[in-house]
Order: sequence, then C-alpha cells, then structure tokens
Amino acid sequence: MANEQSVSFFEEKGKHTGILSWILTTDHKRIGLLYLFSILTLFLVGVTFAFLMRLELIAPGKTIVEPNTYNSLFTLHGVIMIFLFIIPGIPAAFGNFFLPIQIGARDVAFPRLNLMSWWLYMSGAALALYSLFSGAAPADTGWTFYAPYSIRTGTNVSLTVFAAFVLGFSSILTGVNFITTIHRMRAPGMGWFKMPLFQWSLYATAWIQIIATPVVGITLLLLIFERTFGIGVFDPSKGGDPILYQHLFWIYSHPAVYIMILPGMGVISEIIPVFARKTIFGYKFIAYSSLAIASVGSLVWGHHMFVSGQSYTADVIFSLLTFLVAIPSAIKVFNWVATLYKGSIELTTPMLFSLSFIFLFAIGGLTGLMQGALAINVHIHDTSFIVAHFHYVMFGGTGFAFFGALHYWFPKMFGRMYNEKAAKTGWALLFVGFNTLYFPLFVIGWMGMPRRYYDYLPQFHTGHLVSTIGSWIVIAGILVLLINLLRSLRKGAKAGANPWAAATLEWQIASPPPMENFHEIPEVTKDPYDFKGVVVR
Amino acid sequence: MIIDASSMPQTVNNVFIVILAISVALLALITFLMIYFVIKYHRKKNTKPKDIEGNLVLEIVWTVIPTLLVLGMFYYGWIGYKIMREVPEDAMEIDVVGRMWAWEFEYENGMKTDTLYVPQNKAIKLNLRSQDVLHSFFIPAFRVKHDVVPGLENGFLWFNPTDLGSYDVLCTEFCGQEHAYMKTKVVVIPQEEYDSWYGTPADTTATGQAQSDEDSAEAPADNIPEGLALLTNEGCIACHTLDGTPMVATSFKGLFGRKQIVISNGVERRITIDDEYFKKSIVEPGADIVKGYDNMMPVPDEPLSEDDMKAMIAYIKGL
Amino acid sequence: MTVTTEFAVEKHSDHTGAKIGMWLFLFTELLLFGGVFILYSVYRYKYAQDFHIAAFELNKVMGAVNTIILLTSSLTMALSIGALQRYNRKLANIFLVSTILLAVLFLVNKYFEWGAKIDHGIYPGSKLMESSFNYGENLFFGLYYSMTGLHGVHVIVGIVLLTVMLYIINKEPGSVYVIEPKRAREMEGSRIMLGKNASTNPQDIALIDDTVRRVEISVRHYNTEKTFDRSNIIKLENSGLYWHLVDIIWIFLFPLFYLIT
Amino acid sequence: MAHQEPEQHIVSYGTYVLVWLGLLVLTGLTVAVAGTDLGNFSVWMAILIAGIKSLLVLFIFMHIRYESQLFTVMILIVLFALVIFISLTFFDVSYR
Ligand code: HEA
Ligand code: HEA
Ligand code: HEC
Ligand code: CUA
Ligand SMILES: [Cu+2]
Repeated sequence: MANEQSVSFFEEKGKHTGILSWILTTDHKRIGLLYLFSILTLFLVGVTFAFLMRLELIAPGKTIVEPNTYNSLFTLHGVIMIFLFIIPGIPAAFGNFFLPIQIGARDVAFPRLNLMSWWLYMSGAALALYSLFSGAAPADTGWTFYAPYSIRTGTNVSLTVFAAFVLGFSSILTGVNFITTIHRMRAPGMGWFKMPLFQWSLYATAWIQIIATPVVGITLLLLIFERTFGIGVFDPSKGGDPILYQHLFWIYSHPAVYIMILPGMGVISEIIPVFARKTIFGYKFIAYSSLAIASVGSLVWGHHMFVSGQSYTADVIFSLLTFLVAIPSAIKVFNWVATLYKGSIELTTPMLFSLSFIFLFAIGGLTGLMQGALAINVHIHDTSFIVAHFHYVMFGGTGFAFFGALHYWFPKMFGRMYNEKAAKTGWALLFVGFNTLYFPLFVIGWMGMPRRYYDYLPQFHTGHLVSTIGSWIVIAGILVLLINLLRSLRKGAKAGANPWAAATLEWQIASPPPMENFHEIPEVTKDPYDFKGVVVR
Repeated sequence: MIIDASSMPQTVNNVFIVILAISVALLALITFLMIYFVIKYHRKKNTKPKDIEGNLVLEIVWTVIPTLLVLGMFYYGWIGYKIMREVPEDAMEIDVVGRMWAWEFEYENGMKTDTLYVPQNKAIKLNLRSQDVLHSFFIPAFRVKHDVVPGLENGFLWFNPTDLGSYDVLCTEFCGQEHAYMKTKVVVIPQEEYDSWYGTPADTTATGQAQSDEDSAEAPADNIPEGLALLTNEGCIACHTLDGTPMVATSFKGLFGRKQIVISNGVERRITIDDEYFKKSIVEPGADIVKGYDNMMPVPDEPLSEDDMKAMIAYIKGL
Repeated sequence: MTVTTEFAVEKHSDHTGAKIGMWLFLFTELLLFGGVFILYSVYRYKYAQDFHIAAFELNKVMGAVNTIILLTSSLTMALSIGALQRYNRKLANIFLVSTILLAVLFLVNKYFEWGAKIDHGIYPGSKLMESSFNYGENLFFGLYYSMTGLHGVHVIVGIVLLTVMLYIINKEPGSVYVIEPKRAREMEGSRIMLGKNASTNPQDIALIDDTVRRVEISVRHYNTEKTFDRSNIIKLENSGLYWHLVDIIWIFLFPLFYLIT
Repeated sequence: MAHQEPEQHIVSYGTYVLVWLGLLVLTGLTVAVAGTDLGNFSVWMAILIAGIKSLLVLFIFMHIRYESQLFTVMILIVLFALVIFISLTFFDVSYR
C-alpha cells in the first residue's frame, strides 16, 4: 500500500511555490500544519498574559500592573485560550491532518472551505490582537462578556466580540467539513465501527460546533448591536434581561467545553491502545459515550447560573442534568483504565501525557461535580475554585491531550523523531508545575477567594504565592517541550512509516505522507486497534 | 482555615465533605489501578498482551454505580440548597444596593450604612438590588452568595449568623475597574447591643465589634460634614476622589469653575462647571459625558433632594 | 531520456456530499435565527400586552405583500432548478432572473417600510422611543429591527449568490488543464495523443520537445442531455436551498411581528 | 469513494405551482385568523400555520421528500435542539 519512494506533501510542487504554497493550499495536511503553528503561536501569546497575571498576583496590592491592565489581561487570556487555542486546537490541527487519512480518504469533502476556515481563523486572531491596541483600551469584561457591563464599558469590547464571532464562523466551517467527510468519504470497508475512536470524537464535536456555535454568534452580534444602536435586548435600563444574555451565552459556551474535551478524549483513545498493545476495551461504549456527552452536554448550560437569579426550578433541573453528563465521561475513564489491564505497556512520552490526562481530567471532572451540587456551588461560584476546575479540565485535560497528540503524531507529520529524554523531562516539569500552579487555587477558592480579582485579602497570600511559583515550573516545562520539538524538526533522526507499530491507517503510509495520502484508496478489513502482525517500520 | 459563622456552613460543609470523600476515593482507585497496571504489565515484564474486547457486565456495573452516586450527590446538594432558598417567616429584612464599587445597606427603619450590621442568631433576609451592572454579594464565612442584578426585583439571600465578629463581604461578579475593591464587612453583634444601636442610629460607635474593625465606616456621625457624608453614602467617592487625582471619573477637587469638554448627544462642546451642570450630572448622568471618560455613572436609586445637592456642592466647593 | 509523468484529473463530484454540506450550513443559519427567536419568545411572554400594542405600528399590508413576494420568489427558484434539471437553460435563466428581481423588490419594500418607521422617529435610541415607549414596546422594536435587519442581510447575500449562479450556469461548461513549464520539461520526449483512436494516425500525435513551454489541454462539454455539466445543477439546487431557508424564516417573522395585534 | 449518484427526482412544474398556491392560501388564512380574536390561542394558530407553510417549502421546494432519510433525521435533531433550548430557558423565565 505504502510507496516509500513517493514524494512527501512537503516536497510536492503544486500550483504555487514558497509561502503561497502554504497559505493558498487546499491540502488538508498543509492546512492542518498551518493551524498547528498558528495555534501554538497564539497559545504563547495567551500564556504570556497568564504569566503576567500570575506575577501580579504574587503578592497583595499592586505588583506590576494597574487594575485596568489586569482586567484586560484576564479577558484577553480567556478569549485567546478559549477561542484561539483550545476550541480549534485538536480538531483544526490534528483533526484536519488525520481525519481524512484515518478513514482512508485523500482530502476532506470541501478543501476550499477548509482553507477559508483557516483564513477566517487568522482574521479572527488578527482582530483579537488588533483590539488590544486600538480603541480606548483593550476589552475588560472577562471572556464571558456579561451584559450590562459589556454594554456600558468604554473599552474595545465590540472589536473583541467581533473577533470571537469570526472565529465562530471558522469553527462552523470545520464542523461542516468534518461531518460531510465522515459521512461520505470513508474508504471501502471502513464501516462506522471500524473507524478509529478519534473519528467518533471529532464527529460528535462537529455536531456541537454546528448546533451551538450559531447561538453564540447571534448573541455576540446582538451585543454589538446593543453597543452601537442600543436595541435594548440585554440592557435592563431599556427593559432587557441580563440573565437572558447569560442563557444565550452558555447555550453555546457549555457545549463548547465539550468541543474542547471530546477531541482530547479521542486522542487518548488512540494513544492508550497503541502503547498497551491491545485493543481498546469497550469500543462501542467509548464511541457512543462521545455522542452521549455531545447531546446531554447541550442541556446543562444553566449550571453556570445557579446564583445568577434564574429561577429555583431551573437551578434544580440544570443541576440534575449536570450530574447526568458526568456518566458518559466516567464510562470513558473506566474503559481506558481497563484497556491497560493485561497489556504490554510502554511508557513513551505520548503515553505519559495520556495517563496524566486521565489523572488530571479526573480531578477536574470530579471538582466539576462539586460545582454542580447546588449547595456547594453557591459558595464556590466565581471563586478561584472554578478557575482551578477549568484549568484542570482544559489545560490538564485538553492541553495535555494536545501535547500528547503532538508527540504521538510528530513523527508522522514531520518524518522525524524527537529526543525522548528531553520530552520526558518536559512532561515531568509540566506535570509537577501544573499541580503546583492550580491545586492551591482550589484551596483558596474554597476559602472564598473570588476570581477576576486584581488584589486580594492577606489570608490568600500563601496560596497565590505557591501558585505563581508553579507557573514558573510550567514555563520551564513548556519551553523544554517546544524547544525539543523545534530542534527535532531539523536534527531529529528520520522516522519510519510506523515507529509505534500502530494499526490505524495513517501509520500505513509514508512519514511524512505523500500529497494524495494513498496512491490507491485502501480496502479496510481490520479493526483500528488490531495489532496482530503490525510491526515497527 | 475557613471560617464558619452562620447556620449555612454546617450544611454546605457536609455536602462538600461527602462529595469530596467519594471523589477522593474514586480518584485514588483510578490512580492506583493505572499505576498498578503500568508496573505489573510493563513491556519489560509482559511482552504478550492479551486482547480483551470488552465486558458487558463490567460496562453495566460502571454505568449504574456512577449513576447512583451522582444521583445521590445531586439530591444531597439540592437539599442543602433548598434551605438556602427558603427564608424563615420571621426573618429581618435589609435592603442591599450594589453599585460600582460600593455596597449600601438600608434597614427597615430607613437607616443607611455601608457596613452591614446584623444581630446574632436571627434570620436575616437581604433583598438585593443593583443600580448599574451585575454584582454578586458574597459572604464566605456564611457560605452565601447571590448575584445582584439590575432590573431584577426579587433577588435575595438569607442567613442566620451564629458567631459574633466581623466578616468579609466581597463582590464576586466582575463589575469593572475596582471590582476587587468592592468589599465591606458584615458585623454580627449581640441582639441587645443591636437593639440599642438600631433604636438610636447616632449611637453606632457604642458597639464594641464595630469599633474594633478598622474598615467599618459608620452611619453618619455628627463630626462629619453633611456634604461628605452624603457623597460617601451615595457612593460617589467610589469613583470621584476628593484629592484631585482622577480615577474612574474626574476628581471633585476643584470641580467648580473648571472648564471641561463634554460630549452631549455625540457632539463635543465646551462648558464651565457650575451648580446647574452639577445637578444635571446627577439627575441625568448620560446627558453630558466628560470627554475621555465612560458613560458609567449610575442614577441614584432615589432622586437626591435639592437640599442634599446643595450640601454636596457646598462641601465640594470647600475642598 | 524518458520521463513519464502521470497526471490525474479528479473532479470532486459527490452531489450528495455537497448537499449534506449545504444542509449543515443551513442548520447553523436556522440556529442563528433560533437564538433571536428565544429572545423573542421570552420577551413576548413577559410583555405580551406591549407587543400587542407595538405591533399596530407595523404596516400589515406591506408585510403581507412582502410575504407574497418572497413566496413567489421561492416558486420561481424551484422552477428554475426544475428547468435546469430538464436541461432547459433558457427557462432556468428566466426563472432565476425573476427570483433575483423579486428579491430586489422585497428589499425595496423593506427600505420604504423601515424608512417610514424611522421618519416616525421609531428606531433604537430615538427620542420618541426613550421618552414615550415602555419596556415592552422598546424591546419589540429592538427585536423587530434586529431580526428583519438580519433577514434583510440574508436576502442581500441571497441576491449575490443567485447572481453568481446566473453567471455560472451560463458559462460554457468545460475546463482547461495547464501543465506548467517545469512539468512540461519533465515530459520532454513523451507524446501526447489527441483523440481517442489516435495511436495509428501520426498527425494526431504530438511530440513534446524542448521547444514546448507549456501544454494546455482544454476539455469542452456540450449541453446535450448526456454531457450537461451536472455539477451546475447541484450548485443551483444548493443556492435554491439557501433561498428557501430565507423564505422559511420570513414565514415565521411575518406573523410574529405583523399579525400579533 | 465513488458514490452512486442517486437518481435525480424531477418534480413537475405543476406541483410547484400548486404548492405555491397553497402557500398563498395559507398566508391569507393566517392574516384572516389574526383579525379574529382568539385570545392566547391566536399565537399558536399563527405558529401552526407558519409551521405548515414551512413544511410545504421543506418537503417540496427543498426536496426533502425525495432525499434520503438522513436529511430528515438531521433536520429533526436540529429542531429538537432548538425546542430544548427554548423550553429549558422557559424553566427559568416562567418560574422566576
Ligand atoms: C474542557 C473544558 C471543561 C470540561 C470537560 C468540563 C467538565 C465539567 N464541568 Fe466545567 N467548566 C469549564 C470547562 C470544563 N468543564 C469552564 C471553562 C468553566 C468556567 C467558565 C467561566 O465561568 O469562565 C466551567 C465551569 C463549570 C461550572 C460552573 C461553576 C460556576 O461558575 O459556578 C460547573 C457547575 O456545575 C461545571 C461542571 C462541570 C461538570 C460536571 C463537568 C463534567 O463533564 C465532568 C465529567 C468528568 C468526570 C466526572 C471525571 C471523570 C470520571 C471519573 C473519575 C469516574 C468517576 C465519576 C463518577 C462517579 C461520576 N463546570
Ligand atoms: C486552554 C485554556 C487555558 C490555558 C491553557 C490557561 C493557562 C494558564 N492560565 Fe488561564 N484561564 C483560562 C484559560 C486557560 N488558561 C480562561 C478561559 C480563564 C478565564 C478568563 C476570565 O475570567 O474571563 C482563565 C483565567 C486565569 C486566571 C484567573 C484570573 C482571575 O480570575 O483573576 C489565572 C490566574 O492565575 C490564569 C492563569 C493561567 C496560567 C498561569 C496558565 C499557564 O498554564 C500558562 C503556563 C505557561 C506560562 C506561564 C508561560 C509559558 C511561556 C512561554 C513558553 C513563552 C515565554 C514567555 C515568558 C517567559 C513571559 N488563568
Ligand atoms: C460608577 C462610578 C460613579 C459613581 C458611583 C458616581 N459617578 Fe459621577 N461620574 C462618573 C463618571 C465615569 C463620570 C464622567 C462621565 C460622565 O460625565 O458621565 C462622572 C461625572 C460626574 C460629574 C461631572 C464631572 C465633570 O468633571 O464634568 C459630576 C458632577 C458627578 N459625576 C457627580 C457625582 C455624584 C454627586 C455622585 C454620587 C451621587 C456620583 N457622581 C457617583 C462615575 C461615577
Ligand atoms: Cu461589584 Cu464586582
Ligand atoms: Cu459548563
């Protein structure tokens, strides 16, 4: 099947040359890499804001910036991390690259839309960054843009919101592409239950992108109308209802957290069987639980609003639904752990990231349950307990999955191996630093430290201090990981077609893959995690 | 580490501890299994993996048990919450007004303070109102919190303070520049002391607790000029300083006679600040916006009387 | 030297796939409006009486006429697709142009309607609305302007789309494949056969030598029933789907705003 | 990869015109109904008629009647989501 002599997609000459051959490409692999590098760049921007925030919080009172600057920092940190890093993260970078290959297709269904989606992403990114420097001051509302403050403030909210709107559009196009591709372009023999689980997670994600994103789109648009024309729908001084804004916002933004985590879960479902060298435990349960998370996850948004003034009835219903959505996640976790049983486990870097994913996601998820419990939520809502929760699920969950995916697929994407030792050092620093950074936030959150606070009471000092020190360890870890990978791009040893002896289709073709992926569309007969006879190549 | 000072913490702590215990147990189980499997089935020791496709019984077990667990958690959380939303009949009501970036408390007898005074062991119901944007009223030591929503009339929370002392009140909904400083204290005093204070507002300094607390500004005392007291109570000085440094808004020092560029209905014009302009700024803050500032000044919840405004003007002119 | 270069021409022509993609996109449109419908239903529920009164300000006749215009345009759209499916391009053109004209007419009407309202001083932020309108009426018009405005934008997009389609279905079907100089050099020494059974006839065989800079192959389809460029039909169908969705949204907007007096 | 293109279903011009006439009649009906006072019921009447009209457009003009089931299922999923969004929101609004 594989033709080792074939020209890789890096070398293939197309219509354009040089930089144009990248930014005008319709090849899903190139678009995937475009996304990967853009996303990593913006991640570094978001992370720099985080670093400054942590520095400010190292001690009570003013440390480095003014309150206004701090408020803009966490707003832009949130906007960048959510809309520019974590939502597109795994689907747009790794999904674009591997979705067609894993189902035996040559490209996605609509390659040109795919390119357009990247351009929209870049425009959104440019607008978000531009909003930092134009207008009166950068937006200072938090990434949630709650009305009516977001209507009243004179900062550059409209532009930032518009950036988020454009990014939503980009996300929708990716979703349209993925669903159509999975429906129409599976290779012969690639039945629904022969698909790798990563595909299932992307499929479920794409549906959320399609159903939920437009709702936030219109909400943000109305917010802009509100600011420019004063239509009044969210403005209490004109009869509007600010709580309704929150409903509309969370109708999208809660499902969005599953847009973030599902692809991460998909990645974990790929990595664990490969390094345990046995088939995944409970394939169908993992596959269906992705759909269950996507559908039940659309019904729980009200758990962000327990103390917002929504009705008591709604509180109770949303709390109940919130607890139900934990069950499919639990099913996944148990199946992953069961996959390890009687395996032949090798602790490579991707595997370390996957196992730590399970640990950190479990902490994040279980604290999510605490927040879902009404009595507890009242106390910890909008405290740093929440901040810790969502960093555990987003960074500890999706972030670790992202880095796991990066190390797992790096040889395939670039045809080079990286230094395993350096990668493991980076992982260890990240893991230790991560817990030092965020665990204290649970503690001070429970003690009553509110979030989005520029300054705090003395009793919270120790927690913040430890946390800030943690952020430095995290920096070290991230730098080690990224520098190692960057070095390996040029200096790494050549990687074979299948360095991990994995069974899914992407490992059956050359590394890096040829332009058209498959010279001949393969006929699929084996299960995705059937390792019999698969060897390192 | 965390203070418990009302009837609520008991309930909340219980729910918390139960869910925490279950969570820690599950986390420990999962982590233990992962580590155990990784060691036991490491490639070095176990080169021959055994393919297991799945096991229906196990799947059912680990679907049903978590379902029961989470339903239990939900129920427990709900029961605790129910208490928080059902106010006892005999609760004493106090109105809370939130505005950028100060709290104001209005008692049934018409008295106003910027520190909340409550009697010990008595159910207190706070009615929450906002003059401008969202705020959230949070007393960590009492485990209560509720958003203060403009336009929503029936926002409330209640508690029954059990321990004497003064506790932090914080704003937990982002509300702008000084959000982190929108805090005050709730002071719990014995019923008898409270009665005497409540009966004779001027006598506030008599309460021991209140005195010991450095932050607590009292109800207007005699030695404070009336104008200043008004500016403090209306919350003006949350945004306008008295010392000439502009903060969120222009400073009151040297206000009168200052030449200013304002934007009225989108048109810039130059004005000189006089008494008329001052009054208009309060009644209709959005009419003339000082250039370089945002239109975020709230309208007072009850219109200020002519006399009050005069007193303010007199005080500001004297700065 | 003999270098063989293959080139594969693959035209993506999965019509069902294209349709799925279009529908998915329509779903996002539906939910976009769905978001405002949520707002509408809540405020309508809260301020039923005010909405009732405010709706008197709207011109029912104007609304009904616009409804009829849009419904008719939907008909001509469907007919245009039907004609193209029968390979009758002329008829398809006539119906497509009528659709576009009706859409423009709709906008003209809308322009006068909005204009009249604005002349009366009814628009967000106006003196009249701030002084004498209560919350419910304010919200009614806030929603009215947002929703009909958004719908109007969709009509404009529809006009652009249909105009582009008009160009596409009238373009001579066919395509040109160009082999760039570099590739052409690689092909030096090979021969290109022109025509199906050309191998025997030397006139039909062209040798690519070093004087050849560029090879251009153009393929032309003729509009007979068999060779009609089917992908145009699916494109027109998809544009039609968009247009019908715009119509459906109006079908709901009309009674919800104009007829609740 | 190579999919069998399903046979195109060609609808007769007459059907389209009939549907259009139906739509016009329904428009007239909804205007007429709005004139009479049905109280609370008139909203539901308006929505019902609008619903029927959209079904006509959906099934005939937009060819859903002739497409594979997949499309119907997808449309139902989306409509269901919308209904859920609205009804859960009303659990807040109407019990406040
Ligand atoms: C990747 C993103 C992500 C994910 C996956 C989750 C997952 C969950 N989240 Fe989280 N959440 C956020 C991102 C995420 N969240 C963000 C960003 C916010 C804050 C937004 C803001 O205000 O700015 C937030 C806020 C937030 C709140 C609101 C808090 C508040 O503001 O008051 C709540 C409340 O219920 C909540 C609950 C949950 C629950 C129950 C889950 C569940 O899905 C978790 C399920 C997982 C598990 C349960 C763990 C694994 C399972 C086991 C270990 C087996 C054992 C399990 C059982 C017995 C059930 N989250
Ligand atoms: C994917 C999502 C994501 C990720 C990965 C992160 C990563 C981090 N975040 Fe996160 N954060 C959010 C999403 C995320 N965040 C969101 C959505 C909010 C809510 C915003 C709101 O309230 O509206 C938030 C809010 C938030 C707060 C709360 C602000 C407040 O309420 O007052 C804090 C405070 O500590 C914080 C800190 C951090 C830190 C220290 C990191 C670290 O993990 C980052 C680690 C890395 C580094 C620290 C630097 C590495 C740097 C380099 C490699 C480049 C070299 C640069 C320098 C040396 C300067 N974040
Ligand atoms: C939330 C912050 C805030 C509060 C509280 C507030 N103001 Fe203001 N005020 C502003 C801002 C911002 C401006 C400038 C923009 C404008 O003109 O509306 C302003 C402008 C003014 C002006 C015009 C000043 C000038 O330089 O032209 C006066 C007078 C004034 N305020 C008086 C008051 C009084 C009296 C109170 C208390 C009843 C008060 N303000 C409370 C924010 C506030
Ligand atoms: Cu008020 Cu934050
Ligand atoms: Cu959520």
